[in-house]
Amino acid sequence: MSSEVLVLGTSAVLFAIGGAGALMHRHPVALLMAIEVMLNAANLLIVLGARVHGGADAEAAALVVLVLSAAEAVIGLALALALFRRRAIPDVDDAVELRG
Amino acid sequence: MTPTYWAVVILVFGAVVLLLVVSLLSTHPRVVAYAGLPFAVISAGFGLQTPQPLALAIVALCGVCAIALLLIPVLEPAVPQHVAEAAALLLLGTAGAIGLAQATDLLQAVVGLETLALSAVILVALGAGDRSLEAAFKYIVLGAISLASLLYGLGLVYLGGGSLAFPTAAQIAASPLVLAGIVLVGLGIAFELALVPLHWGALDAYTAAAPGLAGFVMSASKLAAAFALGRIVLAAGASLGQVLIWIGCITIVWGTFGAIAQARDLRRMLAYSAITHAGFIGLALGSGPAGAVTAGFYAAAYASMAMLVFAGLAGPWSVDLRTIGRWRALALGLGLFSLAGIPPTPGFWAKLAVLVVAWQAAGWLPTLIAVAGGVFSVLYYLRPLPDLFAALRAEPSVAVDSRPVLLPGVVLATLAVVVMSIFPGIAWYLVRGA
Amino acid sequence: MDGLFIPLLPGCIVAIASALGVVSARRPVYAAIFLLVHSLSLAALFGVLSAAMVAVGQIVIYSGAIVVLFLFVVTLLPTGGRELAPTGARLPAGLVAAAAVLIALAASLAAGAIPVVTPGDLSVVAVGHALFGSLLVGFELTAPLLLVAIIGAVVIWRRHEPRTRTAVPAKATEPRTLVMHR
Amino acid sequence: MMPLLAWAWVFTLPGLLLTGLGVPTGQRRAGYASLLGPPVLLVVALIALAQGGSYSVTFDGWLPFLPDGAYRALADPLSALLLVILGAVATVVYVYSLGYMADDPGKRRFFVYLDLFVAAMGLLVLAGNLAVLLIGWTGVGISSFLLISFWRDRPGTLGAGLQALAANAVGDGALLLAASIVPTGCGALVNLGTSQCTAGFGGAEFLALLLFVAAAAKSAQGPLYFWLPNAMAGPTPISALIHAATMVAAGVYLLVRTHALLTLAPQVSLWIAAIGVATAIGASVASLFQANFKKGIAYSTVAQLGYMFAGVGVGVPFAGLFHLFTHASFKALLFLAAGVVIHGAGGREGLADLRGLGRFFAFSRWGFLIGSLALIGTPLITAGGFSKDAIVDAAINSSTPIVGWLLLAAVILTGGYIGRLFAIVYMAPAVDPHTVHHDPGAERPMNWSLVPLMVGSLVLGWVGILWLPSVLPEAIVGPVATVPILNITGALAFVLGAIGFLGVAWYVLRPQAALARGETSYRPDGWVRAIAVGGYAVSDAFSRVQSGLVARYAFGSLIGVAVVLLVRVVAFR
Repeated sequence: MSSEVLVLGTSAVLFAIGGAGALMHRHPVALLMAIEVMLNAANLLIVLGARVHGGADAEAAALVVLVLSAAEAVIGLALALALFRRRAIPDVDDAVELRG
Repeated sequence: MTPTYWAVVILVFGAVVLLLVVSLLSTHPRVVAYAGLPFAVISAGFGLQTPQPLALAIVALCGVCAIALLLIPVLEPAVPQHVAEAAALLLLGTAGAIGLAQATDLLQAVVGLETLALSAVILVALGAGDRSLEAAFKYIVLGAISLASLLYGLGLVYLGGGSLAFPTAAQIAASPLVLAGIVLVGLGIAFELALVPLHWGALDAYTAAAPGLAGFVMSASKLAAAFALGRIVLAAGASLGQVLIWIGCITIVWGTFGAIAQARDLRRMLAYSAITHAGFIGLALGSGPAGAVTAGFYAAAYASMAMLVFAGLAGPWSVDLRTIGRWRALALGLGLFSLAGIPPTPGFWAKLAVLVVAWQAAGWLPTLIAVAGGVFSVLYYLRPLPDLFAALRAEPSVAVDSRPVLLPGVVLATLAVVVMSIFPGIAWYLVRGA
Repeated sequence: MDGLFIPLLPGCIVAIASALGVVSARRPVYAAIFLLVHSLSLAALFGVLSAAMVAVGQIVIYSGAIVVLFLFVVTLLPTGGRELAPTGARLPAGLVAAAAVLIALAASLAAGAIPVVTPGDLSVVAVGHALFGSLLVGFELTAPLLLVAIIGAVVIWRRHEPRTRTAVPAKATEPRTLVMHR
Repeated sequence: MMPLLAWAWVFTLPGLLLTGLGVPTGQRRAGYASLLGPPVLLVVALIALAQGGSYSVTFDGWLPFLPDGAYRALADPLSALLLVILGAVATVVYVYSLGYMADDPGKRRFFVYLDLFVAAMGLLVLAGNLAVLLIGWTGVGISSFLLISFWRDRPGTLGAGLQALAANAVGDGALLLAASIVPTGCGALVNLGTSQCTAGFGGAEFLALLLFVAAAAKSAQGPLYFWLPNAMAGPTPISALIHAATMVAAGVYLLVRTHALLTLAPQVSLWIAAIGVATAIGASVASLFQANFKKGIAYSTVAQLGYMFAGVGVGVPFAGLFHLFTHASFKALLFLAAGVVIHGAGGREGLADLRGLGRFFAFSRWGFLIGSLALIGTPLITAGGFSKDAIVDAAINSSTPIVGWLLLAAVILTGGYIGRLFAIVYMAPAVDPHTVHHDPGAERPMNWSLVPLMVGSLVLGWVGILWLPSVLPEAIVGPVATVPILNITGALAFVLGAIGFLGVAWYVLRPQAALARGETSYRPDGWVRAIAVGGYAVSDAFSRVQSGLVARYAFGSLIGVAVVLLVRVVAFR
C-alpha cells in the first residue's frame, strides 16, 4: 500500500465518519463539529492532490477551503444558538415544526 | 476586466455602501430598497454586454435581486432593525451567484456557491418567528453536507486529473477518480437546484422564508446552479448527463406528488413546486449539448414567475387567501398560471423547450415523465384560483391593507412575466444568440 | 510502502481516532477537544505531505480560530453542554450511512490508480502565485463570502430587536400557513 | 373578410376588459359590454365563409426553441365554419345568460369567463400550427374549469372542475408531446400529413395517435369520458356552449383539420372509429340510468361525439364535421330548454324534483321536443336526420361496415334516453307544481334565445347538404356529395329512434314506474374515484417522508449521494 492510498483511504473514512456523526448527534453544536470533520476530510484529499501533482493551485484551494469552513461554522453556530437559546438541553429533534 | 467582473464588483460595492450607512438606513425600508436598486440595475447593464449564455444569467440574477430589493419593506415587522443588512445580503448573494454561474474552474464555483448559499441561509433566517430559524438551520446543515461532498469531489477531480478546471470527457474516461469526483461535484451543485435526494433542506427553507426573500433564494440558486452545471455538463459530456436525466425525472415525480398532498398550505405547495421545476432543469441539463442552454432558459423563466408569485404573496401575513386584496390576487394568479405551465406564459414556453431537447437526447421515458409532471401540475396550482377570484371580488374593507409600498416590486415582476410571455425570444437570444 | 508511509501512518490513525471521538462524544465539550486533536493531526499530515502553508493555516485558522470558537460556544451554553442520549434508530442509521458512503466511494475509486507523484514547487511563493494568478477570481470572492458571514452572525443573533427610535416595539407576527379552501 | 377573420380571437377581449373593469356598473347591466363580441364574430365568420379563400398570419421566430416556432394563424373555410358555429351559439348563450344569471352575484365574473372562453376557442380554431393550437387548447380547458367550478361554494363543483382538468391534462400532454417531437420545420397543422413531417419517431401512426389522444380527452371519448357528465356542475348556459356545442367538438375539429395525417395512419383511424362506436353505445346506455336531468343530456353529448369520431375514423371527415355543425344547434337547444326548467325550479336538477315541471314552460317544452326529434334523426324536417345519416352511410360504405350497422342500431338507444328525459320532465303529471316560480323578466331573454336554435335544429340539415360542400375544401368534403337526401338506412334509423322514444316514454309514464334513483351529484365514481384516492394516498406518503427531522434529512442526503455514485459506477460504466 502506497502512502497516497493510505491518505486517500483515511480521507474516505473521515468523510464517512463525519457523515455518520451529522445524523447521530442530537446536540446542534456537536452536529456542526461532525460536519467540520467532513470538510476536513475533503481538505486532506485536496492536499493529497497537491502533493501528487505538485500543484500549488490545489494547495491554494485548500487554504480557501479553510475560509469556507470558517464561514460555514460561524453561521451554523449563530443559527444553532439562536434557534435553541431557550432550551436547557438543545435537541435537533425538537425542530420539527416544518414538515409534511 | 470583463463586464462579468464589473457586474460582480458593482454588486459588492453596493453592499459595502449600504453597510457603511447601515445605521442611517436601517429604519427606512423604502430608502433601503431604492438605495440598493441602482447597483442591481447597473450590474444588469454590464450583464447585457457579456457573451451569450452568461448574459441571461446575469440579467436574470440582477432582475431577481432588483425585485427582491423592492420587496424589502415586507421584512419590517419581522426584523425592524436590519432591513439594510438584508439588502446588502441580497446584493452579495447575487454577486456570489454570478460568480458561480460564470465559474470556469471548480474553486471559483465552490466559493461563489458558498457565498450564495450562506446569504440564502441568512435571508431565510430573517423571516418571522422560530420557523424561519429552524428552516435556516436545516438548510445550512444539509448545505454543509452537500458542500463537503462538493469539496470531496473537487479533491478527487484534482487527484485524478491534476487540474481545477472542469474536467473534459476525455479526462473522465481516463480516470475513475475524476468520474467519481465530477459526480460528487454535480451533486453538490444539485443541492442548490434542490434536486432529489438533496432537496430536504431547501424545501423547508422555501416554506419558511419571508415571501420576497423566498423568491430570491429559490430563483437565484436555481439560476446560478443551472448555468454552472450547464458548463460542467458541457465539458463532461454524457457521463454526467445520464445521471442528471434520471435524477431530474425522480425529482419531477417526487415534487409533483408532494405538491398534490399540500391541499391547504400554499407556501408548502410552492416549495414542492420549486422541487418539481428543479427536476425540469435537471432533465434539461442532462439532455445533450443543447440542454445546457435550455436549462438556463428554464431557470430564467422560473425566476420570473417565482418572483411574481412571491411578490403577490409579499405583504402582511393573513391566514385566508380570500382577503389578500385585488392586486396581489391578480399577480398571484398570473404567477400560478405561469408556474402551472399554462400557455402562453413563460412557464409553458420553458417547459416546451425542455421537452424538445429531452425528446431528442433523453429518450421517450424521461420525456413522458416530464410531460405527465407538467400537465398534472394544474391540479395543484389551480386549486387556489377560486379563492383568488373571491379576493378580486372582496370589498376593500374585507381585504387587508395591500401595502402600496410593495407595488413597484409587483409591477416589475409582472412586467418580467408579461414580456417573457409575449416575447420569449428575448430571453432565448440572451442565452443562445440569434 | 514508500518513504512517507511510516510518518503518515500515526497521523492517519490519530485523525481517524479523534474523528471517532468527535462523533461519539456525549458532551460537546469533549467533542470540541477531539476536534482540536483532529485538527492538529491533520496539520501534521499536511506537513508531512509537504503542504507547509496549509499546515500553518490549519493550526492558525482552524485550530486557533474555528475550534476555539466551538469551544467558546460550548462553554457559553446554559448547561455547559450536555447531549441527550441517542434515540434507538440513530446508531444503526449512522452505521448504515457511513457504510453506504464508504462502499460507494470504494466502488468508484477501486478501479482508479492514483497518478504517479510528480514533484512540483509547493513553496509559499508558488501558492501565492496561484492565489493571485489563476485562482484570483475565486480567491477574491472569499471577500464577499466573509462579509456575508460577518453580517449573518450579527443579524441572526439580533434579528428580533425592536426598533429603538420608536416607542412601541413592532409586533413580529408569527406566520402560520396560508390557507386555501378545499 | 378572411384577413379580419384571422384575428377573430381578439373580438371578445374588449368585452372581457370592460366587463372585468366593471363597465357598465350595476348588477342588471353587468355583462352588457360583452354582448357585442359574439355577434361580430358570427357576422365576420359568415361573410368570410361565403366569400371563401384563405389567409394566414405568420410571425417567424416567435418561439425559437421549437421545431416550428412561428406564430401561425390560418383562416380558411373550415375555421370559418367552426367560428360561425361558435359565434352563433355564443350569441344565443350570452343573451340567455342575461336571464339565467340575472340574480347571480357572480354575473360579471361569469361574462368575463365566457369572453375568455370564446377568445381561447377562437384561437384554437384559427391556430395554424401546434404551438398556437396549444394555447387555445389549454385556454379552453382552463375556462372550462373556471366555469364548472363557477359556483365554488356548492359541494362538488371544485371536484368536478378538477376532474375536467385532469382529463384534459392527458390530452394537453399528448398535444405537448406532439408539438415537441415533430421534426424541425414542422408543426403547421396543414402540413402534418407530409412525408417530411411524419419522419420522426413512430412515423405518422405515432403522431396521429398523439392527436387522437388529445382529441379523445377534449371530446370525452373512450375511457376519458368521465369528466363531461360531471362538468354539468357548472351553470346550464355553460353546459350548452362549452360542454355541448363548441369546446367538446374541438377534438373532432382537430381530427378533421389533420385528416391528411389520419389517412396515413389506418391503424389509428380504425381505433378512432372503434372508440367512437364503443363510446356512442356505452354513453347511450349510461344516459338511460341517470337521475340528474343535465347528466342525462351530457351522456347524450358523449354519445353523439362518438358518432362524429366514428365518422372521422371511417375516413369521411365531412360526415363528422356535418354532424358537429347540426349537433351544436340541437344540443345547445336541449340544454338551454332544460335550463329554463331548472331555473324555474330554483336550480334543482334531479329528475325526481323536476318531474312534470316542464309542462309549465311552453317554449322549453317545444324546444326540447324539436331538439329530441333532431337528435333521433327525423329525416327531412330536422337537421339531425341529415348529418347522422351521413355518418351511418359513410360507415356502412367504408371498409368496416360493422361500424355503420352498430351506429345504426344504437339509434334505438338514442331514442330511448331522450324519450325518457322528455317523458319525465315534460309529459308526466307534475309532482308539486307549487315549486315552480315564473320570473318573466329573467325568462324573456331565455325563451327568445331558444327560437334561433329551434330554427337551426330544423333547417341546418338543408344548409349543410346544399351549401357546405360548395364552400369547404375538396379534401374534406370528399365523396359525401353523392349521399341521397333520404334513403333506406336513414328511414330505418328514424324508425328505430321513434320506437325507442315512444317505448321508453310509455314505460316511464306508467303510473307505477319507479324513477331512477341514482347519484344526482357530481362526485367521481368507479375507477376515476379509485385513481383519485390512490393518487392522494401516494401523495400523502411522499409528504410524510418529509418528517422534519434534520437527522433523517442528513441520512437521506448521504444515502442519496452514495446511491447516485454507485449507480453511476455500476450502471453507466
